[in-house]
Amino acid sequence: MTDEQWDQPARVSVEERLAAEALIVDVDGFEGPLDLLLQLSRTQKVDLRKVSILALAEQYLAFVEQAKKLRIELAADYLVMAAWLAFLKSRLLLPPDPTDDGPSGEELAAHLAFQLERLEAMRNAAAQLMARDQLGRDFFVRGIPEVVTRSRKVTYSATLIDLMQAYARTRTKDEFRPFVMDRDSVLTLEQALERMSGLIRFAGDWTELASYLPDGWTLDPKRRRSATAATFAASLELAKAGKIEIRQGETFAPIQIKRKPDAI
Amino acid sequence: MTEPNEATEPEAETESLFEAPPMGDQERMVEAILFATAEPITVRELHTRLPHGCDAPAALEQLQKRYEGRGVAVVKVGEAWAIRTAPDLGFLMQKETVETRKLSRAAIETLAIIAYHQPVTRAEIEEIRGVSVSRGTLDLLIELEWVKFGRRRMTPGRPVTFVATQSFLDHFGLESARDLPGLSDLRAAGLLESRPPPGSFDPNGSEGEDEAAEDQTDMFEE
Amino acid sequence: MTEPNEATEPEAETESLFEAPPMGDQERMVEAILFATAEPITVRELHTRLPHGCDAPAALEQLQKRYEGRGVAVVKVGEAWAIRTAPDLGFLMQKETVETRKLSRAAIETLAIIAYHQPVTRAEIEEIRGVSVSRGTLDLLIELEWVKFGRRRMTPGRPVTFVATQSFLDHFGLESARDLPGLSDLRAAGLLESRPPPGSFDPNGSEGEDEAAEDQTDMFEE
Repeated sequence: MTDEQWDQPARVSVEERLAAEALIVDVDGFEGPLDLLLQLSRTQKVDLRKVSILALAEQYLAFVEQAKKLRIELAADYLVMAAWLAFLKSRLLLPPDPTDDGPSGEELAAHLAFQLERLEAMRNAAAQLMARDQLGRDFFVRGIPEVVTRSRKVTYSATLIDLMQAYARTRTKDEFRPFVMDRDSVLTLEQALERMSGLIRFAGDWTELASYLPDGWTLDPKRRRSATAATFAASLELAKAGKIEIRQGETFAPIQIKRKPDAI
Repeated sequence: MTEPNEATEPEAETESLFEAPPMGDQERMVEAILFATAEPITVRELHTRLPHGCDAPAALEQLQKRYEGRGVAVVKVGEAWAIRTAPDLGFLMQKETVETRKLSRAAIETLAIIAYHQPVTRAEIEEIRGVSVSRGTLDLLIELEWVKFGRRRMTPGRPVTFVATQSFLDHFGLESARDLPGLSDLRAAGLLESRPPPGSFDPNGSEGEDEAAEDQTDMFEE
Repeated sequence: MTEPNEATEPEAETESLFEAPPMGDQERMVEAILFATAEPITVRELHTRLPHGCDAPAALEQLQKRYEGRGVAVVKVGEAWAIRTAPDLGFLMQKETVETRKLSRAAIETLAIIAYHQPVTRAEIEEIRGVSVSRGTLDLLIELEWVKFGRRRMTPGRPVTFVATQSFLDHFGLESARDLPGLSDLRAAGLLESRPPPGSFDPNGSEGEDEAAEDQTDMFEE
C-alpha cells in the first residue's frame, strides 16, 4: 500500500483503522469479490454450510463502506457485488412478495453459499494436488533415455500398367507437342495489313479487295477464308486511318477499295 | 538369459498363429522399453514394438509386481505406462530436481478446477472462481502441457472446453483422473455439479446439463 | 553434505555415529540414482549422494546381481555405473516403418525403356526419353534390383548396357521379357494413340526382332 494510507488523519479510531488496514492491506490479494466473501465468511467461524449469508452480506457491505471512507478505489466487480448483496439483503429481510415469480431471497442466498463452498472445495483440492509428490521434485524420469532409432524403409511400387503407360509415353513423345493454334492456314491481320500497306500505293483506281489476297491463299477454301477475313479487316483498318476508301455496290457484291489521293 | 520360471502362462501363446515369446521374455522386453524412455508409453505402442503375439498388459502387470518396494516403480499414467523413481527417494536427487516455475494462485486454482470439472469451459472456470481467467493463466497451463483443449461444448457458441492431460497425471503421479484426491467426496457433496444461479438464464440449458453430467461420466469410463 | 571419502572404506561405518541404512535400502537408493541420473555415475559420486555410511560398491554388486537376466543390466562404463538395455534386446530400440512410394515418372520411364530395349546403353535411354537420365534414377532401379548391368557394347567407348532382372519379372508378374506387351498391344489398349514415328524401332515388331530375341536370351542365361 502507498504511504498515503498510512498518513490518514485520525478520522477513524485506531482500532477501526487497524481492522480496516487488515483488510485493505490484503485487498490486492483478493481474487475478486467471491474470494473476499469467502475470506469474510471465515470470520463467522462456522462450517461454510451454516454460514449466515445475511451476516456475510452485511460484512461485505461494511467492508465496501470502509474502503470508500478510506478513499480506496475498488474495482467495478466489487461494487457490482455490493449492489447485488444489498439487493439480496433486502430480499432476505422483507417478507416475500407473492406476485414476484423471481427467485426468492433464500434461493439466491443458497446459491451464494454453494458458490462459496465450491470455491473453498476447489482451493482445498488445489492445495492437496500441489502437496502430492511431483515429477521432477519427488520422483524422477529416466535420466539416460535411449534413443529409439526410427529407420524408414521405403519400398517402391509400380504395376505393369504403370510400366506400359510409361513406355507408351516415351514412344508418343515425338508426336506430342503442346497445344497451339495451328497457324498454317491462318493469315493474321498483321500479315494482311503489312501486305496491303505495300500494295495500296500502286493501286490508283477502284480494285476488288479479292485481288489483294496473297498468292497461294486463293485455292484452299480454309486458307482463302482466313485470308479474306484478314484482308477485309486490314482494309477497314486502312480506311479508318484515312488511307483508303471502300465501297460495295450492293449486298454480297464484290468489295472494292481505292487509295485516297492525298494518302501516301 | 531368460528366466524359465517366468513362462508360467502359456495359454495365450498356444492359440496364436505366431509363436509369441515366453511371458518371461515379454516381461524383459517391456522392461527394456520402459527403461529406455522418459515418456510414458501406451500399451498400443508397446504392441507395435514387441514381437507379434505379445500380451503387453499381462507383462506390465508382472513387471509392476516385480518392482514393488524397489527403488523405481512401474506406474500407470492414464492409458500409458512408465518407470519412475520411488517418491520416498526424492531426497537423493537434488541434482535431477527441475526448478519449476512457481505457479500463481490463479494458475493452481484454475488447474484444479479443470482437473476436477473436466471438460470445463472458460465461462465455467470463471463462474467457479468468481473472477475472469486471464489468457496468460490458461496459456501457461497449456504450455506446461498439463491442460489441453477438449471437445467443444454442444451449446450456443460452441465454447471450447479444457481437459487435463497425460502429462498432468504423470506430473502429479496420478494413475487416472479418477484418482484425484478427494474426488468422490466432492462429487458426493454435489460440488462438481454445474448448478446455474437461480432464476438466471442458464446458458447450458437442460441439454447442456445432461451433457455435462455425461462428460463427467466419460472421464471415469476412460 | 557428508564427506565422501570417509564412506569409501567399509570399516568406517561401524565407527560412524550415523547408522547407515540397511543394505536393502541402500540398494534401492542406488537403483533410483542409477535410473534417474543423466550420466553414468562413479562410486565416489554415489557416496556423496547416499546417506552417510553407505557402501555403494556392495549395493552396486547386489543390484547388478538382481538385474541379471533382466531386460536391463547394471553395467560399468569406464569408472562409472549405469543401467543399460540388455544387449540382446537392442532390436527393441529400433522402430522400422515401411513406406511405399510410387516410382517417379523418370524412373518408371527409364525402367520401361530398359525392359523393352535391353540391353540398352544410357545414351540410348536418353535418346529415347529425349532427356538425360540422372545417375540417381539408374541407381535406384539397380538398388531395387529391377535393373542390372549387362555386357558392354562392342562399340567405341565400350559403353555399359542395362538389362532387366529376374526380380523385375517377378515384380511385374512376367514369365519372361517377351511377355511384355508389344506396341501393338499398347495401341490396342489405347495407351498409344498414333503410329510410332516412321523408322522408329519397335522391339516387338518384326524389325529388330532377331536382335532383341538374342539379347533377351542373354538375360536368362545368367
